[in-house]
Amino acid sequence: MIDTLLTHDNIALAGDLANRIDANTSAITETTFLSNNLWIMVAAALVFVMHLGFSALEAGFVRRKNVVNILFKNAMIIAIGLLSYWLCGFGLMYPGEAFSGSFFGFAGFGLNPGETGQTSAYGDYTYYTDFIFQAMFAATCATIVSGAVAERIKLEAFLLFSTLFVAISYPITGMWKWGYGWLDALGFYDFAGSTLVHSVGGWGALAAVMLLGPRLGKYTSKGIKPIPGHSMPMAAIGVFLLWFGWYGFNGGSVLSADPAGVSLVFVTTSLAAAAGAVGAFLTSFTLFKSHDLSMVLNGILGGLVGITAGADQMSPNEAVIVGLVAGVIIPISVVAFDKAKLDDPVGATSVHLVCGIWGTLAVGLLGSKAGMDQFINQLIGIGAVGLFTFTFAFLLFFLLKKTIGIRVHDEEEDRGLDIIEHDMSAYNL
Amino acid sequence: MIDTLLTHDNIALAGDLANRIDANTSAITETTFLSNNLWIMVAAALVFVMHLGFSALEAGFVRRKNVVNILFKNAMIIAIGLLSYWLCGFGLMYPGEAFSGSFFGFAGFGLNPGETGQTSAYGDYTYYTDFIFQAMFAATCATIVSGAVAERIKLEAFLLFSTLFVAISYPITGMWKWGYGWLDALGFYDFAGSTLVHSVGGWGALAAVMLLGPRLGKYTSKGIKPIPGHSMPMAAIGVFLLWFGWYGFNGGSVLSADPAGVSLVFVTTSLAAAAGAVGAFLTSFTLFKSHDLSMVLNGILGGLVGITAGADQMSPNEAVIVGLVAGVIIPISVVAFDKAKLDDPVGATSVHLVCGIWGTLAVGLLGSKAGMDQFINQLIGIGAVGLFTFTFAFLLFFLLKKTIGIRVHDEEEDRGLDIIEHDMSAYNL
Amino acid sequence: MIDTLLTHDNIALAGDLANRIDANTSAITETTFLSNNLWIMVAAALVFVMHLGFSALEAGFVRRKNVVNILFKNAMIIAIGLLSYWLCGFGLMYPGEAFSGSFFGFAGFGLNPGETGQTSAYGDYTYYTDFIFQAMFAATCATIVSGAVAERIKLEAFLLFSTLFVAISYPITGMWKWGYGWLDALGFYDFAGSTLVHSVGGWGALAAVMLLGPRLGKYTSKGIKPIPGHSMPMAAIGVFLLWFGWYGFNGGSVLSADPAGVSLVFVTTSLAAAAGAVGAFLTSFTLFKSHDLSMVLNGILGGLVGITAGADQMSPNEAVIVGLVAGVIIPISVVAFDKAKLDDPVGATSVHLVCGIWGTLAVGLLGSKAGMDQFINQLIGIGAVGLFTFTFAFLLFFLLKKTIGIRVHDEEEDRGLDIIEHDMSAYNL
Amino acid sequence: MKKIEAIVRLSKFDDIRDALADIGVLFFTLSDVKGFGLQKEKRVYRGSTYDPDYIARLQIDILATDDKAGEIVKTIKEAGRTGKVGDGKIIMFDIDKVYRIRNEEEDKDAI
Amino acid sequence: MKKIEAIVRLSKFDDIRDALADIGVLFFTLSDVKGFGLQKEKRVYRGSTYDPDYIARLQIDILATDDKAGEIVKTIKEAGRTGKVGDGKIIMFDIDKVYRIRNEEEDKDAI
Amino acid sequence: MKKIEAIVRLSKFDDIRDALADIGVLFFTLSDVKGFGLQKEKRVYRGSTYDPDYIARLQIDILATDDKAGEIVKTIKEAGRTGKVGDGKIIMFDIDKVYRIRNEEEDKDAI
Ligand SMILES: Nc1ncnc2c1ncn2[C@@H]1O[C@H](COP(=O)(O)OP(=O)(O)O)[C@@H](O)[C@H]1O
Ligand SMILES: Nc1ncnc2c1ncn2[C@@H]1O[C@H](COP(=O)(O)OP(=O)(O)O)[C@@H](O)[C@H]1O
Ligand SMILES: Nc1ncnc2c1ncn2[C@@H]1O[C@H](COP(=O)(O)OP(=O)(O)O)[C@@H](O)[C@H]1O
Repeated sequence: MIDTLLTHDNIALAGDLANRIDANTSAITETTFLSNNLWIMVAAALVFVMHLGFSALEAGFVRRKNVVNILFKNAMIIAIGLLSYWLCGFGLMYPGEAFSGSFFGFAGFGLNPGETGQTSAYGDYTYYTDFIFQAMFAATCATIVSGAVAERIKLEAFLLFSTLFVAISYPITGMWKWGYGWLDALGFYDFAGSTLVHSVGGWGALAAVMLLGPRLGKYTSKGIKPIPGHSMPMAAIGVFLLWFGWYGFNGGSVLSADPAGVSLVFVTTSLAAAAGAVGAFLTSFTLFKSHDLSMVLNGILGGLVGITAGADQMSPNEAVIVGLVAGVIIPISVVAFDKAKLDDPVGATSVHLVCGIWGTLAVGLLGSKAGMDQFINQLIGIGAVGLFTFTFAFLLFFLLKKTIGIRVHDEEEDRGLDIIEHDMSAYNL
Repeated sequence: MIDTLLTHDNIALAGDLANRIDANTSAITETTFLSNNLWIMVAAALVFVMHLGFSALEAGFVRRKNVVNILFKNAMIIAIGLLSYWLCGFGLMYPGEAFSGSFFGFAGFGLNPGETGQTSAYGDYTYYTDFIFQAMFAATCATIVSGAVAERIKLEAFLLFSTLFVAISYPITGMWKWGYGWLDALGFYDFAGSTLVHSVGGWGALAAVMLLGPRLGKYTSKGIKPIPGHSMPMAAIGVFLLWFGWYGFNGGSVLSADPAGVSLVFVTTSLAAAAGAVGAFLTSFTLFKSHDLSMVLNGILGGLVGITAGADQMSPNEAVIVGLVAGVIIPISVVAFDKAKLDDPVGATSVHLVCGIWGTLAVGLLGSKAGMDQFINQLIGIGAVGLFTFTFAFLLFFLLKKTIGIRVHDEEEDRGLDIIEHDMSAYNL
Repeated sequence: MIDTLLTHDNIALAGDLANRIDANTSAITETTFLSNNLWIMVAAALVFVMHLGFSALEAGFVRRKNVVNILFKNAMIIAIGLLSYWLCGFGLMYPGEAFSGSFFGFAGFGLNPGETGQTSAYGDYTYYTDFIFQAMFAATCATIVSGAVAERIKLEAFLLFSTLFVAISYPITGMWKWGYGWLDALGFYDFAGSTLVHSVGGWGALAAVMLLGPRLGKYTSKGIKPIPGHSMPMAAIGVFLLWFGWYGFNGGSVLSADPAGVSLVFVTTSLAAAAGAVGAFLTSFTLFKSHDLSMVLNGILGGLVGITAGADQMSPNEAVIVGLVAGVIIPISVVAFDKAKLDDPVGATSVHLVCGIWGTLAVGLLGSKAGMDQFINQLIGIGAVGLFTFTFAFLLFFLLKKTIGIRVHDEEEDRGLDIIEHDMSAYNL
Repeated sequence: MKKIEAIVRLSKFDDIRDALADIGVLFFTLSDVKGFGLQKEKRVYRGSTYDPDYIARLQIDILATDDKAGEIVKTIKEAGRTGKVGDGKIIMFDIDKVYRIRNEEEDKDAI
Repeated sequence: MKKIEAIVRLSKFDDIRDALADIGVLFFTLSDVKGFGLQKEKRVYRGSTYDPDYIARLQIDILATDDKAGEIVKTIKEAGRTGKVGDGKIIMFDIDKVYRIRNEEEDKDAI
Repeated sequence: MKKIEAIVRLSKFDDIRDALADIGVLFFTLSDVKGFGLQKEKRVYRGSTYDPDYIARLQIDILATDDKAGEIVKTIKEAGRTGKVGDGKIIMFDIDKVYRIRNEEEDKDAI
């Protein structure tokens, strides 16, 4: 009887222990959730720094008379980017399971975490963390355009374009892959957005540059007349900050703080950037017999853009190759665009479009996903996203050109956008 | 008998299991503690970045001849802030339970983590984490003053003022709320310091500006003669860095890495900043027919200051409203201060004082705490802190004015503080 | 029988519970591992920011005509540093247990995480995290040299030197302590690298400065003619960023996110930096009757370098002393090097070498390790590392001097390295 | 020999340089100056509209032989003209001597 | 016609401009120059005290008719004077021709 | 009285200043100018090689009495010479009046 009692007690005790174990298990889930979520938030803040990086880089690469303008655009882009992503971008890009495999979907306006959005039931991070991390990405694609159209675009036209580009075009193609749309179903791979973010920005930049035409005096009868940026230190600071932010961009794209995953991404990202610098250094020295800082800076960015699609799929050695190739591409691409009289003051098309394409293709050539099938999927993804984005951007810019106009008058361009659009100078006594 | 033995074994086994469960439970506590603490440390580092942000913003908004001076002041402020907070500020602001609900308390000089301060027994973070996070905040209020008094204050007077302001005034009013003093008991709410940090800095700035008088040549018989800052890029970089740092300022003020809490704060902070930019953009364009970068930059800061009091209480939509209103306030307030001939080169009073008040009031109007009672509590808090701080700052500056003097001679002001106080120029060949 | 059954069930149940407890225990290990690893990765990103800090500081402290050159060098250094550390540096510095207590070892080229490198079996962080954190450190020592040799060194010579310095010299002496070599066995203590990183860079800088000679026109028959840096704001921004990055440099060197350990390090690091500012402020004002911003900035760095060796061993009060002394040392040391006609444009030898030595000695004088034995060990470590590094650097530079040459022609120096080596200017219209 | 000093618009500099090159004038000295004149610009800073008083301009200094001077003035006038207020001024005055530092050439030979 | 060149203190520029405006001289050209003269300044950088050799100054160039020139010089002298070493210099010399680029006005009409 | 304007190399300025000091000329005015001349420089930016058209130069303005002027010119020529294209030019012309702003000294006394 005593025994029986004891065993009954045992059962109760075991039940009690089981409850306590369950409590521990869910506490562990919560604490892992807390750490994962923390990393994605920190990563979001790092991606924010990229907007500062872009601002500094672009400001450094334009002339003194257009510096206020580029800063104004970049300050407004991040604001517009966040607000439009809050309004509809997030809903368009992540429409939910119902739209899996499709071309378009919409979860509705604004944010709606629902019952469980802010709990671990939502995933490795909260709904709001998800939103803010994605929102920081969104504005990036417009910032890329901003640099390419610098020094000649009308402010209103640019702001209108950016709003629609970030609010509509970017989330639609983003949904194709990251929102579980058709490209995802197909097997297209783009880890952190060589195509979905950088090439998208690059296509927008290309469309804009084609419709805008070059800056006055860039392509003369006597050949190309380079227009040096007004501050190399500012550009260099911008690139370092972009590199710093990229740890959040790529590292956060693991979508958890998984030690193996994130640390590999840190290594591949770092080595690709470093190799990009070396590739651009050697190539530009070979081609131009000069140690061109602007090329090395673009080479770093090229390496970063290049590794972005496969940062989690490459070994360190492969990352070095991806970066090196990107670095080699940069000087060649910059010169090629110039030959084609496509005037891009900051090299956004070379860095984001060309290296974005290279990086996306690299996933089919190197790393754990390499293979013919993957390569074809990568090509389809690049083509589809490119076609949609270029068409969208081209039509939108064309419409703006025919209506409000996209380019300032020659006289205004000559005087500089700072005085014309902002009635102020970047530098004063 | 065997049974009995078994059951006895069972009991032993159960005890063993229970011990192991307990070990797990406390290990979970430790690991959660580790993660929470990690976030607050990272947040402290981010708040540190704000000092760089302030330095760059203020340096950008003054003339070339006063740049070394403003940088010198800002470098010394963070040093003085940390040291004085170590010496007595922390003890004054967090005097301990014994002083709950009171107006004043003191835990003693220096740091004393005690037996348990560095363990999870202390809370979600260690004593030293607590100190360093709070210490980073403390210096902020003096930095705010630094911008407003730029280009004309005597260095010694300013350093003396800052030391006493950070060491005494700031922790006393801080204690009223965050140190569990009377305002906390009353129900006043100020999440991350719209009032306790930003308005405090703003009141100090106002007192100083009133006693100092405007810069030479600012208010002439022919009207206001604006004195443009010497470098808009530097100001813009400063604002982006402040925004970045604000993720630590507001995000860290959750005082844990709680995923739901911190991610909401990230979203409200981001959206308010973005809305602040848009609000200032639209208002300044409407009022002045110009795209004034300096207003958009101040608008971003206004939005950030505005959301600071209720960043954890607002929904994303409400955060947009708070930010938008702050952005609208900025241009109006800047002009109003100028009309009142209160010369504030960087707009510190508009950004930190006016938007600080707006943000604190907003907690009573919007968000989960909104209500008449709360609104009145907010008014009381704003009034009490304002009265104390303004009086303290005014008297201190008045004393300094009557003794060592607070303003450089006209000739020195004309020549610039860099040569006069530092025998050097900010820019050289 | 029922009882027996029950007890048998109990045993099964207990086994089940034990398994679930074990699962929890290892889940806890994983989540703690995840958080620790996260911190070291974030710390690595912060150390990366130091390279931006160095770039800005050094760019600010040179003349306009050499700004592109210094930026180019710094951009290449981080690239070279990461790549050479990947190629062989990591293998030389952490050769593995087999080489414990020895002077030299090599684990082989490239990275090899092995089976368990990316799991918690490796330690508190993954193999790749280990690599990237260490790799970020490695490039630092070359960056330190970069500032000291600025404005007159040949680009190729510098890049060659840096590659070999980072790939060979730095990891060998690093191995002596951090790779469990003979200095570690001896009891030498250097928490985050006052000696292993900063003094190493400083010795390299000293050797280079001795062989290079001063900049033209610095030491004239009429005395020292200071050559002011071209941009104090850039230098100040650099110092703030270095301070920010130091939270990763020192904080990450705890090698886990241990709350007590890291938070103490944050406090000691912050207070030492602050005290360094105050020490340099007071000393330079006493000596030169001037508020020299460049000294205060160096004072902050001196405080940071000083605390680096014992950041985890000092109490806050002791940290203040360490920083204060470092701050006092700076102006005296800068003047002494100038008297010795060792021309160091950025003060790298004073900041990194002298304060590095001071900080390493301080571990024997203050804090929990203080004592005669420790002091002697510290002296041995300083001497051994200094001897090896200085010899290595001196011989290498000497070899370069006799072969490709290390210094540009006087005319080229006069014209500036930007035009001579890079065919471009830092600032344009 | 004459010295010609022309205060011109920034935006017209390229045209002027090309026009000068066409008449064989490839050597001159340029400086940044601030012109206080009839032309005004609007500036807005922190809500206050103001006039910065001056406009950035370029000063072109050309040394010329007496016979060439007239043509140079004419060229600058034509290439630098927009017809709107603010086109600038040209002055001309006699100088005693011109020396080339590089060698011992003087006056006409040195120009 | 005369050209007047005045090297003045930065700090006196506003006074000079106002004084010139009072006598109807609203048009002139300004440039930043470095003055090497009697006045010295102290600089300290990284522990070494030195003299930067020069002081930043402004050069005001005014074209004037012969009858107006004297008044202009007098005005600048009065408004620019502090009485301390370093107030600067004014020179005046004859010029042959003044042209207005905007139209065909010359000499007196162009000033 | 004469005004001497010398356009010189940046790299030769220190030598010139020292040489001038040796002959007792301590006072002058310096400005940054851009020289368009024979000397060319190579620039590379983003893969395109180009010629920036001008070279940064310094203009030294010295007021001198007639008897001193020749010596000054000679000094600048000697100290400023490298013998390579681009050494620069010196011009000299008569001025009517020199005033010292600080007091009522004029002409020779004011130099
Ligand atoms: N009297 C003067 N003395 C010196 N410079 C003058 C004088 N008048 C005009 N200038 C210069 O010529 C520039 C153009 O003159 P402005 O009056 O604006 O128009 P316009 O050339 O059409 O007459 C001014 O900005 C100024 O630099
Ligand atoms: N001989 C000169 N030639 C050219 N400029 C001169 C000459 N003497 C003086 N100056 C200019 O006048 C400025 C003021 O002269 P300075 O000797 O300092 O005092 P003061 O005007 O009281 O005589 C100098 O900085 C310099 O720019
Ligand atoms: N005709 C001219 N008018 C004005 N400045 C001139 C003239 N010719 C030369 N210069 C100035 O003199 C500088 C040196 O002249 P340059 O032709 O390069 O070589 P060099 O002095 O050897 O003849 C030029 O950069 C320019 O500033």
